[in-house]
Amino acid sequence: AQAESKELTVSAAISLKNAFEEIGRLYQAEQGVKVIFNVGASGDLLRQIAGGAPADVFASAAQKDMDEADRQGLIVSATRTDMAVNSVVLIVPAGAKTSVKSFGGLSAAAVKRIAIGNPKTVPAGRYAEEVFNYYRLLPAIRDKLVFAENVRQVLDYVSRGEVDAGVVYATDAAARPEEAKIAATAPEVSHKPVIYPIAVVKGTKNETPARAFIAFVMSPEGQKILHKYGFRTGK
Amino acid sequence: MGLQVRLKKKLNGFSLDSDWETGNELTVLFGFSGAGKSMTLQLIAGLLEPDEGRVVLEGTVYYDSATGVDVPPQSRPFGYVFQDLALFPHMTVIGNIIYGAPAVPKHDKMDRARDMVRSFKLAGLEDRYPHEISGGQRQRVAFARALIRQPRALLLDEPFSALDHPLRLGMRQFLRELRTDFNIPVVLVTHDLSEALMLADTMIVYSHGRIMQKGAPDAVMNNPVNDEVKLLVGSSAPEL
Amino acid sequence: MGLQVRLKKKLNGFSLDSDWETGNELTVLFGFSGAGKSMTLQLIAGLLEPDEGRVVLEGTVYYDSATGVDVPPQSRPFGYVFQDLALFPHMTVIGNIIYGAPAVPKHDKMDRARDMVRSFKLAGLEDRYPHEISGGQRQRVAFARALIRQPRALLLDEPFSALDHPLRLGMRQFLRELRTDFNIPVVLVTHDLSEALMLADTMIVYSHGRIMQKGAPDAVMNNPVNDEVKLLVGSSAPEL
Amino acid sequence: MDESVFFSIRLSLQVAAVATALIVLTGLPVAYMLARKDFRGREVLDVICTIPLVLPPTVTGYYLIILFGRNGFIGKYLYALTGWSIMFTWYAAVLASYVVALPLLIKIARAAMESVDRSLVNASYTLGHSELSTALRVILPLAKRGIVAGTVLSFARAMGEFGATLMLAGNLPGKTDTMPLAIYSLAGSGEWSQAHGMVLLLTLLSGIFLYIANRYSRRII
Amino acid sequence: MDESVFFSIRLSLQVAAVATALIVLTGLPVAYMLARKDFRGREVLDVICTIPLVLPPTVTGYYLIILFGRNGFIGKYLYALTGWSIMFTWYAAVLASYVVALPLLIKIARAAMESVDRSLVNASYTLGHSELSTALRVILPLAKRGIVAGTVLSFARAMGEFGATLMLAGNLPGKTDTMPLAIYSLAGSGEWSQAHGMVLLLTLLSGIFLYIANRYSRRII
Ligand SMILES: Nc1ncnc2c1ncn2[C@@H]1O[C@H](COP(=O)(O)OP(=O)(O)OP(=O)(O)O)[C@@H](O)[C@H]1O
Ligand SMILES: Nc1ncnc2c1ncn2[C@@H]1O[C@H](COP(=O)(O)OP(=O)(O)OP(=O)(O)O)[C@@H](O)[C@H]1O
Ligand SMILES: [Mg+2]
Ligand SMILES: [Mg+2]
Repeated sequence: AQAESKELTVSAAISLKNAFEEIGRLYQAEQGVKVIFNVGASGDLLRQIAGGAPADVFASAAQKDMDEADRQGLIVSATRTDMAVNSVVLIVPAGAKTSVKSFGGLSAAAVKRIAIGNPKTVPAGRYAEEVFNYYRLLPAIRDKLVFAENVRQVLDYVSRGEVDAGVVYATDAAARPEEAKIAATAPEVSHKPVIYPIAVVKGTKNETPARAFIAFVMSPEGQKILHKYGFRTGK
Repeated sequence: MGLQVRLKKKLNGFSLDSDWETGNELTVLFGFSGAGKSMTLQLIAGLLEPDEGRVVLEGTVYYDSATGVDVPPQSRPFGYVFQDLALFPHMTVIGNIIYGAPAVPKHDKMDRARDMVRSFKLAGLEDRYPHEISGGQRQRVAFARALIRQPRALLLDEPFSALDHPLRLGMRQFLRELRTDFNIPVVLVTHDLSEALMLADTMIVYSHGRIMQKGAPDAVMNNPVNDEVKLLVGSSAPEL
Repeated sequence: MGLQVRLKKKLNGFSLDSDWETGNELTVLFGFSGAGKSMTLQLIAGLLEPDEGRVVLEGTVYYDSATGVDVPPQSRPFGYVFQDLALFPHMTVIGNIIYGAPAVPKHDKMDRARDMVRSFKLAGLEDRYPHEISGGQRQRVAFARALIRQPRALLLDEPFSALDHPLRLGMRQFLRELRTDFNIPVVLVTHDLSEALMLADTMIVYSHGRIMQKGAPDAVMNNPVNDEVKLLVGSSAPEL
Repeated sequence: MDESVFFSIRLSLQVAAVATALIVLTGLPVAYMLARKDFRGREVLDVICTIPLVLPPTVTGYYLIILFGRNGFIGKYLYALTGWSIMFTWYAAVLASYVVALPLLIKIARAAMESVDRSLVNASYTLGHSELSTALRVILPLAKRGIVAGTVLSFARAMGEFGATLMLAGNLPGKTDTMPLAIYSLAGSGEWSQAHGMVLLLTLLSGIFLYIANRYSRRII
Repeated sequence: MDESVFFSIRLSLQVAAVATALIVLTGLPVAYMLARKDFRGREVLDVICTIPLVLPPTVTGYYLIILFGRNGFIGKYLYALTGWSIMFTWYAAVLASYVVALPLLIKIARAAMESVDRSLVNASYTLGHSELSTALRVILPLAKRGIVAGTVLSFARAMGEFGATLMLAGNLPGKTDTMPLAIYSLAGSGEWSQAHGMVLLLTLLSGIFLYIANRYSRRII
């Protein structure tokens, strides 16, 4: 860890924060390059990069934003890799009286409010909609839906008992087990896979360490950490 | 009955100590600039709290440091014309005058205000704002505003200083009539000796916060108690 | 040379039309309340723009509607004592006085200010704020503030109205000395006839925005041109 | 114009207007107290009134949920008594805007009221006017420029309130999606041309409102 | 205390202080113009100055990127000339706070300056003081309460600025993560107890600052 005082800036979806920070520490120890994480909503990160933000790596929570980055020529297409998969889960408040046990249970009259991400802006919201469609629930529950501006807000609503249920990622649910419990996990067929892509930002001066970072994330070591935080990895 | 005043107040090196009473007559406070005349009026009106003393009007105690009575200024029935007028800049002439009569019934207000406008020769200026009238006109508005609610005593701090001679004579006449009509105590601060001589029943001469002399105006004129008073009242005729 | 003034101004129903000149002497503007005296001074100082006219001091044109000259008030060398004083409430007595001398070199300022404090009998009040001094004291501060920069002409709007008699005499004396020392035009507005008689070289009588009469004070006194002027100057002796 | 856009406009104006009215009604007495009463803890109260300005609105929103949510400290009693919760209603948007914009009015009105000439207040008292009458007819009108500025800023802030509203009122299309929420949705989903349009609309609308407020307040002084 | 928390505190104070200083320096002249000059488009300028208050900060942030980003309308020339871009630097946080908090000072200072007694300004002129000298020594001090209130509000707003900062400055630990951003990161990753601690800290710190500002400004009037 000498000579190179280089810093690598990784713009990452906020749901990756904890896992990436651990990966970053290891990477730094091994490669001697300091990693700084710029966490936020994937869409905002994309807009920053489009505006010329000096990010080296972009890790998105959805293919859509990465596709858009690709389309605008903001990333080095060849470096784009799918690094992790998340699951979509239904959560309910830990001490909930209404016993929702499955997605189907959402149509029960006792369930008054269901929080999901805003499908327009939040990928998790789009997945939730797909799951509802899969179960043909949407017409029955449309009036119960509350749109949150990010997954974390859904989690807040559920853990404070302001809504009766919510749809989030498995990794989010894992962050607050005392307050929100998982009632059901959506089957893989019910929605498009929740894939987290990663790529090197075009024009970066740190392309070599950037590629190395991606490689490190994809290495067994990196994948193990992602797995530890609730992501599914491998094929 | 009248007005009894006993006041002590120390402020920033200046100390006021005065004690006098007056019936339903006109008392002129006369004295050097900075002698404590305006402060006396402020203490009577309740805008400044005395360190010690007593203010009684018509048997009603408005302030008494001994018993702890301290009626707030808004409940003291004095009509007060301030030396610096303090007209409300956001109200017209007529607005200022009407504002002086909060307790007067609505339908009376306008009549009285019109009377005031006539008495104080303010006709035509009703809808002007204070900054749109002359200094003497402003002074008359302040007087009218203080008078309209028919106060039970008048405190006048140099109310005629900015008036021309004929107007001043008219106002003095008006004040004399007022006194006979209303029969209330009037306290008038003035630096004009001829005014004092013409109007005062009693003249109280202030110097450095103390009362030097008190008496009928010609008594004071003819027998000043000391050189200070002599200096103050000594030269009433125009000198060249 | 002196001061030449020709001014026309219509404002809200009031119309001023005056035309006079004066040498390096003292001119008293005398007249009814609301006659246009203060407005004349404001027009001279450039605080109000005339509809038409000309202001010339010592040969320098400060305003001329014909040629479009209009020097802003901050560049006109008048010392102006306002009828309502306009002391700066956030400055002390000495601060107000010093503020009047922006162009005076630093080391001179303090000396001059101390002179002013002495001349105007304000010793001991230097660090008070305007609301902490008496009406007459405020008036003297305003005068001192206008004088400290040694203006090339003085505009005084009833500068002695709140002073006691001895002080007023002293101030008149001071003003006379000032005039001989500085040799500048002084325009004094007053309602006090004895003051006018004592001080004026020329007396200009205003009524309703017009000049009624102009001349030496005793000439005006003894030969008033009409009843109005007679009324105004008619009763100089104290009457009872 | 799209009906949902129209709804957002109406809702935004309604929320901002109601919040501003409440702010003026409750903020002026507080500002008056701060300006003219000498009580223990006055400056502390002032600081507390200013704090919502410092917190990121989302955080404010979170705390509002803790207070007023169905299971919140206050909200739970309300819910137990009435079966009603403010969450996800347009009242919540009003509450959020209120809390976030109130400091503006209070601080500005206080400063303006403190600048009113003491001698005019005294004059009013000696004319027999009560403290209330003096406050309403002398202090308030003379502090008007400040109060108008404070009201305008509060209204603008309420119009633009976003973070706390989002938390408390949710984003229920056709129920609680004020213009800022709608703009955020559009921008966040990359529908930039519509987002720009909406921003332009919000800007214009607020601009017109502010312009009228400026003009009007100038005339009545 | 955690070193990164310490960094956030220092950065927040630094950003808010610099932004507030710039706001006062540039805002006062604008407020003065608005208050005392009669020019075409005066009220329009006033409205424009208020607009950033109406927009959701994130949207303001988008627009700032469009203007000042490396590929932005202004930013691209800057980048071409100097090879430097403001994005992801702490200067960007200053810029964001500046834009978002500036309206507060301008509006409040304008109202305060307009309330200054015309006759005192005239008095200053007749004493030979230039317009600048009069502005600095008469108008400014007499409008002080309003200016202080505006400055305090701007500082508070700058301390709490989040949305626009996030867009323009990013959220880089040890570089641009002001306290509000740090709170966002903590809350976003579920570290609530730390987030609450940070909020408490931000509240306390701002409270102390505001308290001192209140006290101090009261004393020097
Ligand atoms: N707030 C204050 N703090 C300190 N001293 C004050 C204060 N108010 C007045 N004084 C002083 O008290 C004295 C009396 O003031 P007051 O206004 O009563 O005088 P006055 O007799 O009315 O004089 P004038 O005829 O000049 O109006 C003055 O010397 C003045 O300097
Ligand atoms: N801004 C204004 N708008 C309309 N009328 C005004 C304005 N200012 C003054 N006036 C009127 O002009 C006339 C002259 O006013 P000015 O102040 O010059 O009188 P003055 O001679 O100084 O009187 P005084 O002796 O009472 O001070 C008055 O009748 C007044 O009502
Ligand atoms: Mg006095
Ligand atoms: Mg006058």
